[in-house]
Amino acid sequence: MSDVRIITANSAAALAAKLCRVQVVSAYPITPQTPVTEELAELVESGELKAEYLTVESEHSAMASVVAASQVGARVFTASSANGLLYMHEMLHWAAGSRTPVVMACVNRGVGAPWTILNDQQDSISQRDTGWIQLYCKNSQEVIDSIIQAYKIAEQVNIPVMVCYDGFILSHTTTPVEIPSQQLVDSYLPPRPPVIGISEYTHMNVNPLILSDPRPDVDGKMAPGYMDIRYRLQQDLLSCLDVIKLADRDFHELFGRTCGGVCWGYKMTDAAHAIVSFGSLASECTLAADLLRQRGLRVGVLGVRSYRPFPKDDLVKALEAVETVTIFEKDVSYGYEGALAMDLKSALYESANHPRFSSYVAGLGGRDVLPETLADEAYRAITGEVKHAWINIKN
Amino acid sequence: MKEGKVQDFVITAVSKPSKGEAGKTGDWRSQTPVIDQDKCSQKESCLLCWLYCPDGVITREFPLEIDLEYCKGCGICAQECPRKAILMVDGRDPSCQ
Amino acid sequence: MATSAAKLLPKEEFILPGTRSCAACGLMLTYRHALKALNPGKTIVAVPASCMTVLHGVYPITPVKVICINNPFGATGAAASGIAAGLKALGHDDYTVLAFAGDGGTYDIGIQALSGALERGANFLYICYDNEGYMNTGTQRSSASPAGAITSTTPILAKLQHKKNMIGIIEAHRIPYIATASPAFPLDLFDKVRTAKSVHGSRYMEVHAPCPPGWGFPNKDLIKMGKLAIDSGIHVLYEIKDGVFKLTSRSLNLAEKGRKKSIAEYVKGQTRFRKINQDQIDYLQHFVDERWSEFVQRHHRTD
Amino acid sequence: MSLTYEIIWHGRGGQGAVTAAKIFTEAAYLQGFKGVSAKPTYFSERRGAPVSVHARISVDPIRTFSNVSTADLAVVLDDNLLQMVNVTSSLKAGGLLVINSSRTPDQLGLNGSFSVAVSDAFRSSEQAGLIVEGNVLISTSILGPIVAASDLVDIENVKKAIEHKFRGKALERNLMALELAFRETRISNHSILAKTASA
Repeated sequence: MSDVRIITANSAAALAAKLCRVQVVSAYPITPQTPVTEELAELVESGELKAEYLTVESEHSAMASVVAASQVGARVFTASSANGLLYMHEMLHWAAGSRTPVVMACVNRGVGAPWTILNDQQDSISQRDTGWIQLYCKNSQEVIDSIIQAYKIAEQVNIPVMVCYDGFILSHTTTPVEIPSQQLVDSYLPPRPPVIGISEYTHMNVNPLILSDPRPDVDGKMAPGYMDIRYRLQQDLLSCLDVIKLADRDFHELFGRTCGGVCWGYKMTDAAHAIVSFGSLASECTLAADLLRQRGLRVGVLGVRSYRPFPKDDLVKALEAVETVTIFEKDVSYGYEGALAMDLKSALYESANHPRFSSYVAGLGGRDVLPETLADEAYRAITGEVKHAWINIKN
Repeated sequence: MKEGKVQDFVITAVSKPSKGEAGKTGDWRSQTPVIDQDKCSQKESCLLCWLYCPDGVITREFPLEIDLEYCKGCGICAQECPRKAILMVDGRDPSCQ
Repeated sequence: MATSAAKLLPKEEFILPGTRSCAACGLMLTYRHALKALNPGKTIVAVPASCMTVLHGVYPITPVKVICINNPFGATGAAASGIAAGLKALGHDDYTVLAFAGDGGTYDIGIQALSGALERGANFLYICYDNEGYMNTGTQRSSASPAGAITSTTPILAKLQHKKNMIGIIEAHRIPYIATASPAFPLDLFDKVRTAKSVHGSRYMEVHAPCPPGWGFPNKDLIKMGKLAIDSGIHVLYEIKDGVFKLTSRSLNLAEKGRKKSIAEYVKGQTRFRKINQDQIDYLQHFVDERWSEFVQRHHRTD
Repeated sequence: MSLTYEIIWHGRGGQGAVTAAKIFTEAAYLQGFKGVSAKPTYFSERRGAPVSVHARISVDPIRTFSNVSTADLAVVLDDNLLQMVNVTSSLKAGGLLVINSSRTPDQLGLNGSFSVAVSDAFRSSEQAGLIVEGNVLISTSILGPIVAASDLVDIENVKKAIEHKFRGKALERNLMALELAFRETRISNHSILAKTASA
């Protein structure tokens, strides 16, 4: 009954959208996301997927159109990368502020200038404060599974979800991916719940100008101000960590696979040293951990799947017994350090355990990262030589 | 979209219609239109004041009435009336006349 | 104008009194009659950040009895096409999607999204209310501002360039219906919106919407100014249905038997033209005359 | 990682290296390897420019997506590439080099502790009628010498993988091209020679 296909992550993403029976697809091509748009177009034109497909003229319009289609009740999908994602930036805020359950694949790519088409995670990390849920995939199986889960999550909490996976490294690499049956996906993901919309209210003004303070509505009841609505978004984002876990648990029950909920561990049970990372780099780190265990160090890997909302408590708990933490990430907050490193350090501030902390920026613009290199660098970090560095720099 | 529970929309801002959104905009007036019903054509063939009022505060039934609670006093009706049946008088209150 | 037809317009008002719009707002008069021509119970409006946002009121109350979806400034065309796609996907085929944006949101920041949507043949009616500047932010120059106009970003020299030929750009998309209108001629406006509503595919209308504070003329003169724009030929009323060009209403009368009024007369009553000199008036007059004769020729060509 | 077999494919844009690698990867999965991957490393798809694919075959699921630095098997889709790319420098000692060439292994002048398998995939495809718009397609014939010179994947599984990708006449031709190139393979085992030389 299991249908395993040897496909790329991009194919997995397109198939996931199809299995979720999306009703409106709108996308603009950009390397390395392009095959997603092509494969979905083929599915729509062949009639395999019954959906409206908008071949828009820009990413800004791609996001604007899926947000609008979502507002009238459709299940929508789009995908982008790098500068395309940045071109959406305004609309990403709008999507989250509108509380539309948009699901987007972000095929991670470095950001120009200078131009690179190759992978790092600067693009999605630059969008972390837009109010989106961000899930990072460590392999192509997680891409298909996470997109299916993303609709489940998004439509429960009315918050858009960005499913991030590494450009070329996953997007163009063929690996075995188990494709769930339509029947199983249907039983996991019911049709999108109805929204207040055209049949319930004939007249309404969505996302109007709003005051700072509450104002009485038509019936004299107080309606919230801007800050209150934004607070609600923050509260819902924080509490949806449980929704993400539950979506993965339900998925596991039905499909027999798990993405780890909000984070996952590899050989963490007895680990004295943790490597923390996300995306495919975290998968790479598991091999580095194996190498370090051969050297006699009890090393485990903690993979962050949900970066926003940030699973602070889960991460702190997973790290409560370790002596050192070493971060590897493919992004940097210019003028400081990696985004994950900053977030994790701030999370550990309130922890009873304060492990020694090292952070590395790796693999920007597609620079290859070998497990051996990660192991060597982690070894240096564990033995106390490094606090923060960029690896594989060739001056 | 036909059945099922309607979601709680306080998560995002959605307005519902009502008059007086900006309050009693009649307060904005510095001049007030007064209709001389004798001069008014009282014919359906005219209704230019109704047609041209941006705020739509003039009735379409004769004798015409202006909703002074909301009339912003722009004076278009008086300007466009072919019979000069509408007079703009100073102040917010027609009794100033 | 057939004033007797006023009674033919729906009596119901879809904009409830007490709005936030300026007194004597050309946009509001336009919107008031456009909504009458549509069926607001079966219409979804897409609006960018603009005077329309203000007109639609501050949360949680709106004075407008229609479904309105607000959008970022440059997104109107894309959002409207997204609404149309969503409605189609859900099987709601009895709705009209109306995009309603100003000249800034159409000529400038919104042109890409609009052009993309028109090229795709998105099923919506796009109405650009052209008040010839960024009025919502306080009268800055837009590419729709006329030559010779003082704006807050052309404060000393006045605008040196002519208005962009937006309709020319729209026409290049070969959409089935294009029309111009003016709130000073509400019945013509109403008829055109009605016609546009009945057409499937992308439809575009441009309404010349006088703005008393932005242009600098007394509130009471709104209609007068709107008419003067038509009579001087700086704005021309026409429609292009399936490529066939026709002058309409007052512009048609003007072409048949009237004499255009001078641009000097048009600019006289507006303080935005307070610094215009004779050379600039001639420059503008030449532009208007040339355009007008093109329109008249075109009208007769397709007669 | 010790159970992972690493492969680098060298070709030119448009020549079929990516397709060949994908088909072989699928065949390996059918063979029972749980972990298979093929990662094209071309920078942007331009016809004629050298491209490579980094592939892995493993009994366990693949966890690394990094480049293959030294391969167990290097496949060269065009012997002209031997002048442009230092193919042997990224080959493990005792590795296998598979080349599409009309020459014999000895004529190619390659020295090192590796085996060389050569087949004229170009001619095999031509004979099988795999010509589209004047281009001879070798993405399946190149798999012939790989199967012949290594014991990684049975030819039956390669055929099955090809059957997943092609139908009708195209399938027949691709299977024939594979068969022809498989039979034509000439193998020269340099590893023993090299070891003796270095000893």
